[in-house]
Parts: sequence; C-alpha cells; structure tokens
Amino acid sequence: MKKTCLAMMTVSLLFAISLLTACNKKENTEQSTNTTSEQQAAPAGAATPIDPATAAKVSGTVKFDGTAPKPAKIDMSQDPGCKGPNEAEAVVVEGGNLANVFVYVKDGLGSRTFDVPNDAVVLDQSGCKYHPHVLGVMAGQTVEIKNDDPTTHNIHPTPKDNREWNESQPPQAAPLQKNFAREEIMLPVKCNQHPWMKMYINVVKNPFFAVTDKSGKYEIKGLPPGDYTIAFVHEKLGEQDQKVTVAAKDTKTVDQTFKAGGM
Amino acid sequence: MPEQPIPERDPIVSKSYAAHYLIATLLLIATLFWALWDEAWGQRPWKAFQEQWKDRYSAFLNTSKSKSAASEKDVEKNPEYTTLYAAWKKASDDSAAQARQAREKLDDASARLLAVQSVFTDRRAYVNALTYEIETTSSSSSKASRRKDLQAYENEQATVVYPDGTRKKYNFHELEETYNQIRDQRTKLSLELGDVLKPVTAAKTKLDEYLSDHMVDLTPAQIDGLKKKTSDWDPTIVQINVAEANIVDRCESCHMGAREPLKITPASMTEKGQKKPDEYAQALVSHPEPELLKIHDPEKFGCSPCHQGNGRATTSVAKAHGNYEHWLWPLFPKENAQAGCQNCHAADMVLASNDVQFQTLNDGKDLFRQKGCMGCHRYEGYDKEPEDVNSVGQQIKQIETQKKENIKETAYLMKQADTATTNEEANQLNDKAVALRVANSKLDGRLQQLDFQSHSLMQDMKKVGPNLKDIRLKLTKNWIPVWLKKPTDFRPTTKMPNFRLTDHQIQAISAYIWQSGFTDALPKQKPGNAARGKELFETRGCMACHSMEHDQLEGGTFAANLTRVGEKANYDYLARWIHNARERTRPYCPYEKKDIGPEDYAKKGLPYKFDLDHSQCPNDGHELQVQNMTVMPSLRLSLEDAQDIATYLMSQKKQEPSAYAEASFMDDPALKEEGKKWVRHYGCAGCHEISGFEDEGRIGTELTFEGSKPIERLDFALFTEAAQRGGKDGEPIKNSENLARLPDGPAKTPWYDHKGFFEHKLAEPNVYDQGLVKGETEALRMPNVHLTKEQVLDLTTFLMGSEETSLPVSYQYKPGDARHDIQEGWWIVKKYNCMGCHQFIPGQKTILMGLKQYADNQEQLPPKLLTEGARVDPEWLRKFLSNPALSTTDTNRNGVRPYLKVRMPTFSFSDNELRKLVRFFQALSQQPMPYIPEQVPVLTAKENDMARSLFSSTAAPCLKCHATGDPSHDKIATAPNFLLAKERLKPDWVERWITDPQAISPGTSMPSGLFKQQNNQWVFAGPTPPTFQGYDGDHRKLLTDYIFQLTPEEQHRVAGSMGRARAAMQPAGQHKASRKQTASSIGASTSLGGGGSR
Amino acid sequence: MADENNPNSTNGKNGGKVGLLEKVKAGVKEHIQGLKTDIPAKAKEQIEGLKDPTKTQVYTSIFRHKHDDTPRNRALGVLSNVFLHLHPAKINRDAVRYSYTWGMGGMTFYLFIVLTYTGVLLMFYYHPSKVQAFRDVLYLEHDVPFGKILRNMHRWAAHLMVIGVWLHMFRVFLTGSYKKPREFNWNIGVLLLVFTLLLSFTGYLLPDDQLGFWAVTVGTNMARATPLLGHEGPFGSMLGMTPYNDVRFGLLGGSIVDANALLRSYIWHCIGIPIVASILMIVHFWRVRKDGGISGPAPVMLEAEADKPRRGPKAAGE
Amino acid sequence: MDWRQLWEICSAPDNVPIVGLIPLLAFYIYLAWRQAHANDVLIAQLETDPALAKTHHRKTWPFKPGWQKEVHVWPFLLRIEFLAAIIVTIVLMVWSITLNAPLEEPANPNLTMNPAKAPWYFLGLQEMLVYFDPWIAGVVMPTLIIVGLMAIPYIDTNPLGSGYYTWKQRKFSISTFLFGFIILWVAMIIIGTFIRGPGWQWFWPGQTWDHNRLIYEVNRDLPDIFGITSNVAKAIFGGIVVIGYYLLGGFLVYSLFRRYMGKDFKRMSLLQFSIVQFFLLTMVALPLKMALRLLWHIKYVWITPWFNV
Repeated sequence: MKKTCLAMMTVSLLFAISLLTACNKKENTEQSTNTTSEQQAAPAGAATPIDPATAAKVSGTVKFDGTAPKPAKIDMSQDPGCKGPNEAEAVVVEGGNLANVFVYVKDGLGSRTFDVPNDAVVLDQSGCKYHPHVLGVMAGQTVEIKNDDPTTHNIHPTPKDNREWNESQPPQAAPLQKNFAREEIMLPVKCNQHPWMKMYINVVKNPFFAVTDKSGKYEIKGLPPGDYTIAFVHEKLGEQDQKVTVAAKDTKTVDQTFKAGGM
Repeated sequence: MPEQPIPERDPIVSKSYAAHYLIATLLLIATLFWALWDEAWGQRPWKAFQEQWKDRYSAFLNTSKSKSAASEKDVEKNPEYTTLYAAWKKASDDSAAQARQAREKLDDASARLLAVQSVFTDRRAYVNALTYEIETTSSSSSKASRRKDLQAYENEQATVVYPDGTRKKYNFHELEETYNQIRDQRTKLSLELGDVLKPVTAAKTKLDEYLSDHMVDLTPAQIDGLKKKTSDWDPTIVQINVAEANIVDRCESCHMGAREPLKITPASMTEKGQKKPDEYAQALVSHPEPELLKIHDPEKFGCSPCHQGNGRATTSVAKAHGNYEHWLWPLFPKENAQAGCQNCHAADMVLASNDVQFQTLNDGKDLFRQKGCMGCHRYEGYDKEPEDVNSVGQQIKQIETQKKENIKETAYLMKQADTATTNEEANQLNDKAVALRVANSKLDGRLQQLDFQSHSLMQDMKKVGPNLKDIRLKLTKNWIPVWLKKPTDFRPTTKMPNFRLTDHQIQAISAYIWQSGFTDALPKQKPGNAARGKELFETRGCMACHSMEHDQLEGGTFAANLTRVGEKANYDYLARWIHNARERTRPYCPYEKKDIGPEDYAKKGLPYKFDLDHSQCPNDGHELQVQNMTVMPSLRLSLEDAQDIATYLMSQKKQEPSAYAEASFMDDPALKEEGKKWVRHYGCAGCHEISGFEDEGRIGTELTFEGSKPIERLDFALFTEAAQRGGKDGEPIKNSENLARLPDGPAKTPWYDHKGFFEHKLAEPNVYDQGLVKGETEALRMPNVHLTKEQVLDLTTFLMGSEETSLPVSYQYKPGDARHDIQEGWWIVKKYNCMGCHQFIPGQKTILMGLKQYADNQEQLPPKLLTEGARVDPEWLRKFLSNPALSTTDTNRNGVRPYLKVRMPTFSFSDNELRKLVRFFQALSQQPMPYIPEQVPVLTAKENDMARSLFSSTAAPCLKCHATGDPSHDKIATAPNFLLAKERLKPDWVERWITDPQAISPGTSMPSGLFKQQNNQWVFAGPTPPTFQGYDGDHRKLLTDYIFQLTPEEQHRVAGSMGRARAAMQPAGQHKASRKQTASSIGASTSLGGGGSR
Repeated sequence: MADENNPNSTNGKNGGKVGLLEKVKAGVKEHIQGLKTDIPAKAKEQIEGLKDPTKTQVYTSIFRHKHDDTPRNRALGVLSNVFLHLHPAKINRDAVRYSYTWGMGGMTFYLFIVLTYTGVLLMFYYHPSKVQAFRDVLYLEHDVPFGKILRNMHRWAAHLMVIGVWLHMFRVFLTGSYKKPREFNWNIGVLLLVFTLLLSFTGYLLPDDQLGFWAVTVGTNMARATPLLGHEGPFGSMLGMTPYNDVRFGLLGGSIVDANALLRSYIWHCIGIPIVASILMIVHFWRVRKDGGISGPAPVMLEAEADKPRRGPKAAGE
Repeated sequence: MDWRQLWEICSAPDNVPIVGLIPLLAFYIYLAWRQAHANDVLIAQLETDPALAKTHHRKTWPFKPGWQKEVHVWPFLLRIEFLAAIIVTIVLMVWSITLNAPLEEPANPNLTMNPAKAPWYFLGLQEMLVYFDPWIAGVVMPTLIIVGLMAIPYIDTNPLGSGYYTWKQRKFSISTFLFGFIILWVAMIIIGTFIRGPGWQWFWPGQTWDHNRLIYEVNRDLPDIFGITSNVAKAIFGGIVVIGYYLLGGFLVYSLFRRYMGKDFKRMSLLQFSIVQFFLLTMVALPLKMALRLLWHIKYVWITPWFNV
C-alpha cells in the first residue's frame, strides 16, 4: 500500500513539475508535429552529442496502393455542439498519398538517450474531432489538450503500456497537461461521449519521428550518421519497416507504400 | 622360529614412551582445537554470511544513500518544503533568545536543588531513623526522650552552600520547605521551556514528515541509521522464537536482508568483479513480497510455516533448508514457493494480497476444479455439494426421529400429569410437555430449512463433463468411439483427458453409454441464420467461456472449444441447449434412483412439468434433480437467437459427420455389460452423469493431505532408484510430448521428492507403470490430463502445499467474520467463471478483454466489479443476480446495461449461492451486513432547479451517455439509466463515483475531473449554471441527491430540454417492439462501432 | 568502639601519663624495625619451600608417600591411590605387552567412563516424554553448545564399547584366561557383555526417531514369542497371555512402543543398568586381582605337564 | 556393480562400526595367530628337547637372567594405559567430529521402515528370524548363547593354554569358539547389515536394493517332502528327525571325541560331555537349518500345534 502511495506521489510530483515547466511556454504551442521534431533534434545533442554538422535528413512520401476506401460518414446529430466536416479519418488518401502515417526511427540509435523537450505538444478538440489525428511525442513530453468546442469532451486514452486515465473537459475549461512515460506506438485516445472521436498518440524515446501530411510527406532531421530501421505505422494498415543507411550530412529519400489489402 | 638376539637391556623397563606421548598429546591437542574450531566455525557457516552481509550491504547502502540524497534534494526544492523549512527556521530563530533564557534559569534551579538536596537527604535519613525508633520503642519514657532528641535535631541549623557561594542556615522544616519550593520551581521552568520550544518542534516534525512522505525511498538519515546498524553488527544468531507454535527460525542468521526496508536484489549484493550473483548474493536479498510480511508478521509466523525447511538448523545450507533425507518438510523450491500459502489457505479459492494475485497457486486451485480432478480425487472443500446433500439427509432423519420421540414423551408426560398427586407436580409435568411441543415446532422450522438446503444443494451440484444420459439426443453416434480414442486429437484443449483405452474398451464403453441413454423425442428446431448466429456468438459473451479456433485460438478455456462442434452435435439438441442449457430431458429422482418420465407424472395425473419451482417427485414427493448439472447458464436468448447460434455452430466442422466410420457395435447388447464394468473402472461418473452411476463414488486417492504423505508412500515403482540418484538415466519419461510438460525439463538431479513425484505423475500419469507387467484392470487408471508445463507447475505447487499443518489453530486462516464470506464467495465466482467477464481484482485480465473485438471497444466490456459491494444495495444485488433482466417479461436483454451486447446470463443460483454471493460482494468492499439504506434528503424546489441545471448543462451532459429508456437514445447510450439508481446504488458510493470514477473502475467511460475541491466542498469543475450564484453547498452531494430522487417524468423532461426533441419524437413503432430490440441494437452497433470493430 | 581501640589516648588525657605514650611510641618503632627483617626472611623461606612443592603440606596431604623414584614409592603410588589400587603394585613383566592384552578391558572401562560423563551431560537436556524427546535431540543438535559433539561422542563411544567388549572376550578366550581359577570372573564378564548390549539397546530408543522406534519394535517383537510368557510364543496363549499382559507388555509398559516404553527405556538406560553394570564391574576388577592378576602372559605348558600342578613349570623354568 | 548402493550401506552412520569391526577383527586374529604360532613353535621345540624345557623361561619374548620378573605397575603399565586412553579419546573425538550420529524422522508407528533393522549388534539374531520362529531366534537362542558362554569354563577341561596364545594345544575349543563368534555371530551381523535389503531379502553386495523386488519362493516343511500330510504324523515325524539328529549327532560327537580327543574326553564328566555335545550340535544345527532354508527352501522340520522348529 505504502509503496504504491509513494509511487503515486512521485508520479503526481513529476506531473506537477512538468506542468510548471510547460506553463512557461504556452505561446509556442501552435506547431505542426514536423517542426517539433526539427526543434527537438538540437537539444538531443546535449544528452549524446550529435554533431549538427554531420546531421543528416531523411524524408519521403508515403503512398497508398489501391483504391482508397470511402471515408465513412459520421452522424454527429446527437450533439448539437458538434459542427464541422463529418468524415471518418481512418484512411485519408489524397491522390494516392497516405496521410496520418507515423514515421519514426525504430532501431539503430543504440543506447543513446535524448533530452525531453520542454515544449508541450498540443492536441486540440474542435468540431468534435481531434487535431491532429495522429500525434508524435517523446516519452515524458507534455501534451496539452484543449477543448475549443461548445460541448464537454472527455479524453480517454486506452494504452497498453502506459497508465490509463479518463478526464472530462467542459467547454472553456483550462487545457489539460499530460504526459506518457513509456514508449508506445498508436496509443488510442477517444471520447466516450462522441464515439467517433478517435486519435492516436505515438510515444517514442527519440526525437526522430514525423507524421505524414495530407500529401503523404514527412521529414526527419538531425539524424546522426548510422544504420537505421525506419518504421511506418498506420492505425489501420499496420506497420512496415525499412532499413536505411545514413552518411554524414546525407539527405535520403525513403518512400513507402501501403497496400489496400492491409485492411 | 628363529631365536631373536637378546638385547642387552631389558626392553620392557628401558623402553621410552616419550615419543609416543608427545605425538599422542599433540594429536589430542590438535583434536581439541579441531573440536573448538568445529564448534565455533565449522558448525556455523552463517558467520561467513554475516561477514559478507556487513561488507556488501554497507557498500550497497553507500550507493543508495547518494541516490537518496539526490531525491532528497529534489524534495527540498519543492516550494512546499521551502515554506515548511522557512517556518521551522523562523520559529527556531524567534524562540532562540527566550529559550536560552529559560534554559539558563532551569540550569540554575537544578544546581540549587542539588545543593539543598545533598544536605536535606542526609538529615531526612537521620530523622527517619529516629522516628522509627520512637515508633518501635515500647517504654513511654524512652519514647519521650527520643522525641526530645528528635525535636532537638530538627531544630538544629544546617548549612546549605548554594552554587553562587552564598551560605544559608535552615532548621529541618525550613530545609524541607526550601527543597520542595526549588523542586516545584524547576518543574515549572522546564514546562516553560517546553512551551517555548513547542512551535519549533512542531515545525520540525512537519518538516520531517513532509520529507519522509515525499521520498519514494528512505531518507539519507534513515539510511545512515541502517549503515550504523550494519557496521555495528556483531555476528550472532538471529532467531525468531514463538513458543506458542513451536517455531524456532534462524533463517535470518544467513538471510540478513529479508526484512530490510530497502529492496535488495541479488544483483545489488553481487561483489564487484563477480559475473554472477554468488551464494551470498542470492541469500542476502530482501523478501520479494514485503507486503506479505506485513500481514504475516515474521515475529509471529517465523519463516518455516510458509517456506518450510529446518528453521533451527544452522550447521549447513542443506540442513537449514531441510534438504536431507530425514527432514520431512524440505524448503519449497522457489518456483513452488506459493505452496506454503496452501498450508493455511486451503479453503481460499483466490489468494491475493494487496490486490496482487498469487497466480501459481490460484491457477493450481482452478485447474484442480476445472480439469475435473475432484471427479476422481476427494479434496476437502472441492465439489462438496454431494457430501453436503448426504449430511443434510442424515440431519433430516435425525430430526425426524427426535420429533417422534418428543411426541411420545409429550404424551407420556401429559398422562403422568393427569394422574399426578399434587397440582404443583401436574403443572410442572404439563409445562414440560408444552416445552416439548414448542421444541417440536422449532424442529419443524429446522426441517423446513434443511429441505430448502437440500433443494439448494441439488441445484448447486455440478459435473465437469456433460450429461451422458442425453447422448443419443445430442451426439453423432459414430463420432463417439473416435472421440474416446484420444479426445485431444479432436479437440486439443478439451478438459476430457486421454484415457489409455484399448479399442475393445472403447467399443464397450461407447456401447454402454449409448444404450443407456434416453431416447425421448426432441422438439424439432427451425434452421437459423448462421451469419447472425456468428454475430451473436461473438458478442453475447459466449467466448468468455468457449473458444473458437480459426487462425488462432480465441476465447476462454473454461468451457469447450467449439471449432469442430458441427461434426458431433445434433442441431435440435444444440439449439435447445443454447436456449437453456439447464433444461433436462428427464428429471432424476435420487430417492428412487430413477429418471422420471412423463409416464410417472401421468400416473398421478400431473402435467409433465419440471423446473426449479416444480421439483418434487410425482412418485414420492422427494426433491428431484430438475436441472442439467452444468454450469452453463441461460443467456435469456430468444429461441430464434438460439437457433441462429446453433446453426452457426453446426457449420463449424472440418469434416462431415458422415465421414466417421460406422460404429454399429454400439447397439450390441452383449457389449453393454462389459462397458458398464469399464465405465465403473475408469470412474467416468466422476465427471459425467451416466445412467446407473448416479451414486458412484470417487475412484482416486484423497488428495487433501497429499503433500504431507511420507515419501515412502508415494509409489515411484521401478524408478525409486533412478529418482534418488538423478543423473542422465534418471528421467523415466520418454514420450517427447509428455516430456515437454515437465516444468524443469528432463530430470538431471535427483527427483525423489514430492515435487518430482507430482510433476512426473502429472506429466505422464502412467509413468510409474513403465516397465511393470500389469493386467488391464491393475494398471494405473489416471488419464493424461494433457497439461502444459505451467499447469503442471501450478498443480504441483497446489499439491505440495496440501499438507496437514502442524501450526496451532490460531495460526490457521479460519476467519469467522466477513473474510469468511469472501472465502465462500470466491468458490462460486470461480465455479461459474465470473472472472471470464468481470474484473474482481485490479489488473486481473478477463477473457473478454483479450478478445479482438473489444480491443478498440472497451466500453462494450462488462462492468468491473472492483467495488461492487460498495456500489449496490445488497437486496437489489440479490434480485439482480437471480434475474439479471430485472423483469419477468422482457428478458432478452440486460437489466442494467441494455446497451451492452454482451449478456449477463441467468445462472439460476440457488438461495444458498445467492446468499453467499451477495455477502461476498459486500465483504469484499468492507460493507456491513445487513445494509441499512442511507436516507437521501428531499431537495427543495430551488435545490432541485439547481441540480437539474447542473444535470443537464452542456458541461455535464449526463444524459448524453446514460440511458433514458428512450430507444433511439439508448442505442447510443453507454451507461445505465439513472432511474435504477434509487433502488440499486448506495448514495455515498455515487458521490465517490462522480468525483473520480477512474479510481473505482479504471478505464471506465465515465470521465474523472467533473468536480474539484474548493473550501472543503466539492464544486463542479466546469462553468456552473447561473442558478448556482451564491450557493455554497456541496455540488456533488446535491447532484447525488437529485439523482436519487429522479422520476421518469423529470428525466423525460430534462432529456427533452437537452435538444433531444427530435429523438423524443421518434416514431413510437420502435418503442413497442421491444422484442426486436436485439436486432436493432445490433444494427446500431455495426454503424456505430464502424471505426473500431472488425 | 573508638574508645576501646585506643585506650591510651583517653587515659593519657585523664592521667597525664606522658611516659606511657613514650613507651608506646618506642614499641611501635621497634616493631617497624622488626618488619624490615622478618618479612624478607619469611618471604625467602616461602620461596625456598615452593621450589620443592612435594614437600608442602598440601602436597603431602594428598600424596601420602614420597615421590622419589624408588621401588617402594612406585608401589605406594599405585597402592595408595584409590583409582590405581585396582592394580597390584607389581605385575608380570610381560603383562605390559599390548600384543598380549590388547588393552580392550581397560579401553572398555575408559569408554564406560566417557559414556557416563557424556550421558550425564546429555541428561541435562533430555526429557523422556513423547512430546519432548525428539525436540530435545534436535535442540541438542542445533542449539546446545558442543551438543552435537556430545551426542556424537555418546553414540560412538557406545558402539566402540560394544566392539571393545567383544574383542576383550575374544582375547580372554584365546588366551584361555577363563580357566581355573578365573571361571567365575568369566561369568561376570558374560553378564557384563549382556548389560553392555542392553545399555546400548535401551539407549537406541531415546531419540524417539524412526531408527530407534523400529529397531526397538523389531527387538521387542521377539519378546512376544517368548515361550510361555509371550502371547505369540509356544504355549503362551494357553497360559492366558495376551498382548496386554505378556512379557513384552512388561518390557514396554504398553502394547506398543510409546511414551511408557520411552520412559522405561530411559530409566533402565540411565539408572538401572548402569548401577548393575557398575557393581558387576567392581566385582569383575576385584576378581581379577583376587584370582591372581591377569592370566598371562604365562609360560607355555607342555602336554606332559598337563595334569601336574600349575606352578610346576615356572619353578623349573628359572 | 552398484557402487553407490554399496557406499550408501557402508556409510550409513550406524553401519560404520561394523565396517570398522571387520578390519579390527582381522587385525586381532592375525595378532593372536602370530603369537599362537610362536608359542606353538616354542612348545614343539621344548617337547623335543626336555633339557631345554627345564631351563627355558618358556616365553617367546626375550629374557635374560637378572631382568626383573615383575615390573612396577607405575609407570610401566600405567603409561601404556594412559597412552591407550589418549588414543581412544583422539579416535572418539575425530569420529564424533566427522560423523554425525543418525537422527531420522520422528517416530511414526504408521510408517513402517523397510527394512526395519534392529541395532547392528542384534542383527545376528534378527537374521535368525528368517530360519527360526521368533521364540527360538529371539528368546531361546540368546538364552542359550548366554548360558553357553557361561558354561565354557566349566566344560573346558583342558588345563593347557591358560595364559598364553596357542593353537596346537586347544584346537577344538578355539575352533569351536571361532565358529561361534565369527561365523554364527559376526558373519550373521554382516549378512544382516550388508546383505539384507528391503523386505529382508537377500541382496548380494553391489546389488541395488530394489524396494519392488519380488522373489518367488515356496517354503516347504520337511514332512511335506516326504508326503506326510496328517498333523499328528507331521509332529511325530518332526520329533523323530530332531531327536534323531541329536541322538545320531551325539553318537558322532562321541566317536569323534574318542578318536581324536581321547585325553580331553577322559577328563570330562558325563554332564560336561553331554553339555558339550548339546551345544556343539545346536551350533551346528544353525548352519544346517540355514542351508536347508536357503538351498532347499525348507521352512520347518518339526511342526506341532504349539510350536514349530
């Protein structure tokens, strides 16, 4: 009993500290995930020196092979507070390019550790949808959750390896500050009041990750030279890995294609 | 013989023995030293352990201290700490001057007291002595003279030299007074000092408390304490001595770390440069479950009652662990350590400490029941209903005799009274007669209870295997012999074990069973829709117990794997079974030992109707067995649903039933008699209901105390030697499949112990027949239960712990309070596999949680029951458990959570089981029984308005998720209707629930953070409706009270006001067709869960 | 008190006898002078005396004879010692040869002493009750300082003693030492053999473990079959012997080996048999002396002298 | 060859004394034999040379006139006794340090030990249980042993060999004693310890003690072999055989004595001779009975309603 109590206290303590630190940087929140990763590359050097001079860049496009399924229509009529585009975001394909694929360096960094950036990553709820739909974050990094809707949401992540929680956020409530301690890919987050609301958080231990945009593009910067396994993960289509060797100051293009059958 | 030359000097006289003596003496001295060394060191290997402990633990403490110091720094950075620190600092600064002054005064007073005291005590002694003489002198003259002496002495002036050098003279009385004065003064001063210092100590205590509360580990100061303790340690025997239980355990003489407050692992005790933790590092660790030690205080329980071993012995590791030939209780090996729990907790089905389950033992207990071990082996507590039925029957007989005697006695007494000589005597006799009649009436009440009891017990009796009386109605005939040959070939996960039957035995057995089965006609069932059946099968919760294997095995192993059920089953029977598995073909009368048919009912002119309410035998009025003895419940499906599922299941096959070879021998009456012999020989009736074997006893050994059987009584047969010696030829199991069942693989070391015996027996039950020449009826009968490695380990642990305990009764876990209710409840929870759907212990995984369809859809999982007893009214719970639909007409749904596709089944619990279950849930949540409902205050109109506005505000849209009874809304609801709350819930629980539901049911859809604490009140966290202006009451309480007073009309009104006019105006068509609700809700679910499922 | 101690001082005041004071002073002076010479002289004397401790009164009170290496003193050394006077002052010159005597009698006696001593110590820790007995042995083994070696020594000395007795008997037979005039002493010896075995046997049960229990069960089961007195023995049942009144019941104090048997065993082992055996031992040793010391090594006798008086050949031999 | 089994038996703490006894006995027999032989040589020499016999000091040890014929006990004997005591102490202590006295499970009347053995010094008697009924093996025999031992001085009429080792002068008595001690006592103990395994079955040294071993053995009674079925006839037949054995044996002993030990025979009274005869025949009866049992599986010779022999 006592032990768990103590553990809980430390967790809450850590949480409180992270809250404090996150509060300082509130202005900085409007960032796409791509840029976050870019920024994180620099502080990473502090933990394990990565010479920015030799840092390489990996980028590419993720394609979808086959006919994209028609996005399901969502009936939002049950809550008058929900307005906006009502299409499911499970597989978003535009011109053969697949969005919302989480790309990260899965293997090859060895035992390097990286500093956790102080900036919070923002998860916004508006139009009874999550923005972004797929989010990348470093373990321990603060996620700031906002509610821009005139209705109450509840944020309910259902992780496998992290602690589960479920908190309500009434309209105009203060943003929630949360973080995840352990690595976990495609950690589902949902709102119990709006069953269609769903997003995925990806928690990784390094700053080398990105999420493809509508045009299927991604970019990972600041990689030190080496051999890596890069993983492409999609919520429905699963994971695909690719090995890549990066030389100093390299600019590699790594493309990936998901097949329709994966569903 | 050649004459030897005669020596010059007489050898006898001249021979010197000096050298002999020298050597002998030296040897003697050496031996003495050896004996001393042996006593001091040779017999005390623990000294070496303690030396190592001092070295290694000190080193470990040094490293943990630096860690602790770092975390202390972190805590100290905390603003709260800084405030407290500042407060302490300020207090101590403030009081410093005052304190110094007070201390000086105190010191001065003490010195003066001392000065007076030294003179005073001396004089007082003289006065006392004189007084004594006065008291004891007899002559009055000498008394008088002594008195005078005393007087003179008391008046003498004594000089006191004060510390400041002043001298003062006092007579005795003045001296006494001065002494008392100064003493009182000093007391006052020291109190004053205490007052001055009080705020400082208080602040300091607060500061220290804060530190130790906020440190995960020990504080550096605490670690320093440990370091000092360690370095000051003198090697000595550490022992726990409890005379009451004859426990003398010196285990901690070597296992020095066992009770240390820090977590010590072998790695942390490994010396630098060592690769692997050595013997010392392994021994010096802390106890892996410190929580357990809190419940089982080592000062009372010692070590050996749980771990066994020879607690007294300190001469060698082997001796201390009891690993030698003549010690009856050797240490349980690490992997079987939980066997120790069984010693006292044999009656507990589930062992959990601090919500952590003891999985190995719990699984062992489960397996023993699930695999039907108790069908052949008696084990105290398992499957005890048949025994209870017997004892109840006996009690009934006894009471009946008693009653008869009483009646006789009454008549006799009354007769005597009539002829009594005096009225007094007559009255006395009459009184006695009256008392006896009252006694008889009480006995009648008792009889009634016993009748209920036996009714309950009949209902509670279950068999592990199916009822084979129905075999002709249920099964494909030709499939039966194939199944008997080797059940695992057909269904690898079946509970049916592999008997080693010859073809002839198979033929005989199947012939007997077939020919003794019922031949009644079954109602024909309409064919159903397989696709819908599949849907229902996967969503109604069938898979909490049953499994299906397409790509991989999915579902529970509690009941059968249905992958190939289509090959063996009869559709008509299957549909009926799914509709209500408890429905018997014919009731059985245990009194007549006969299956009762319609003809028996017809004879008495009764309708052929039998169920739990019609359970009396038409022939003799005795209690009938009216249900199938299966734990399979009724899911309250409509007949069409059952037909759909049955159709789906019938499609599950790998080959056509017609592909099985014709088994015409099953109709051969000649084989029947022989078959009966084999059915009896193999104890089939232990698990199955078979005609002619209803009262068959168990064929195996009783296992209740199997673990304490002397090893000589375990028959290793030809492998005794091999087991004792181990080595490469020590492993008797040759079959690779069975070999894989051994938890540690093929034996390398000697395995002549209980563990070795059980493991080998379980892995290959006939292993000890190997090499023996035996007749077919003499060979070991135990079938191969095809266990996995882990299961063998679990069961071995269970059996090893099944010992006759030598501990006094006060040590055994035989609670008489609510904990007993918990014990009893777990048996039922396990019996019906409640844990397949519900979570009872945090972290416990249910079968359903593991299913794919719930991975993204957890709100569709059955509710967690972590605090069920605190949540619901026990009376309501009883009603719910006996009828989960909460309705007698509209039963094809869940009573509380109609939005769940998974169905809470009707288990037809007996009154007995209902009582136990309700008590169990209450006890599990520490709720008192009986429950007296809390009175909810009636809200004023204003409060009602406020509560309503909160209840319906967009910030707390309760009715968005909670069902309202409006079908169009309820199809998207994910929480129960508030109208149920009044009868169902406990108000205090509701308050806790709406504050932090995650703490009560982790992962629930109900969000936390709705309320926040403000001025010792819980207020709504979101924007409060304007009506709350100026309200300073507790919002949480208000809302709860409102919910408990909610009427259907109010709810309807609120729902309507929440912009659900459209929903409310839905065509009434859907409303009335409640029977169709299943279909519609399924339809809804597909569109709804579209994102997630399948 | 003070008055009595120094009468001079009070008198002096009263009488004013100054001369007396002077006298006392002189006397004290003289005695102090005396101290200077007397004490060193006495000390010297004392040291001289200690140089030869055999002359001190303490020594001579213990050893009643001088210790000069004279035949007389040697003889007295043996004769005046209660322990050694079992021996004669002088013995046959060859009787000191180990190859002849094997020393088994002496060793057996020594072992008996060891057993008595260790046995007494063991009795401190042992309770002959069913509940305690086994625990006490465990306690001895694990708790008592030197308890283990104590028990081991008792056990092994007992075994050694049995072997010693056998070998002693063997030797006595081989040297024909039972022959006239030592027939009776041989019989005593046979009885001692029996008592040695009984001592060992009664001790076997005392740890109350499986080994002792079954050994004693097997041993006493034979008593069941005692002719006439055992219920399974010939004619036993005819005489009304049952398991509850036969000789075995008498031995065990019950029909099975149980608490009573343990107690009986204990009392026989610790009191009964040792007393009887000690008495027999005393007789045995006494008879050795009285029958003319140990038998040999005697001069060999020739066939022709077989029927002549025993002393004959010896005279001829000189 | 099962060395482990052998080691297990030999190293069982309570068997160690027996293991020690064997070399000890061998050593002392050798010691006695050496001296007996020397004495016999001396006797032979003296018998052929009566002149020397008159002057010789008659011991094999050297002797010179002038040497003391008797020596002081102090120190010449006592120094040896003390030395012996020290050595015994050393041996005992070393033994006690290195080998623990056995302590098995607490006594449990419900759990029979297999084999349940008596203390090692009684194993000879326990072995006899195989061949005789308990009343003989357990009661009669020990009594006879004690009585027989006590009778020895009174029936040994040979005046020679008193006080010195000899073989020639006491061939009969020594061989009888050796037979009794070595064969009937020590050998039985060794059989009981090393040969008798679970179920008191015969296991050769090095054979594994298999608790499951079953042996087919039909034990018959002697009268059965002769086809005697009636109980009375059996009793009479057995009685005749046993009495006949003693009568015939007695006669045989008588003739042997007369033939080879005329002088001894002459010195004996009738009672002495009958006692010698009886004990001798009884002693010989043991191996005979053993042979009957082990080789021909004959259990009883004489069967009566009251006792069997």
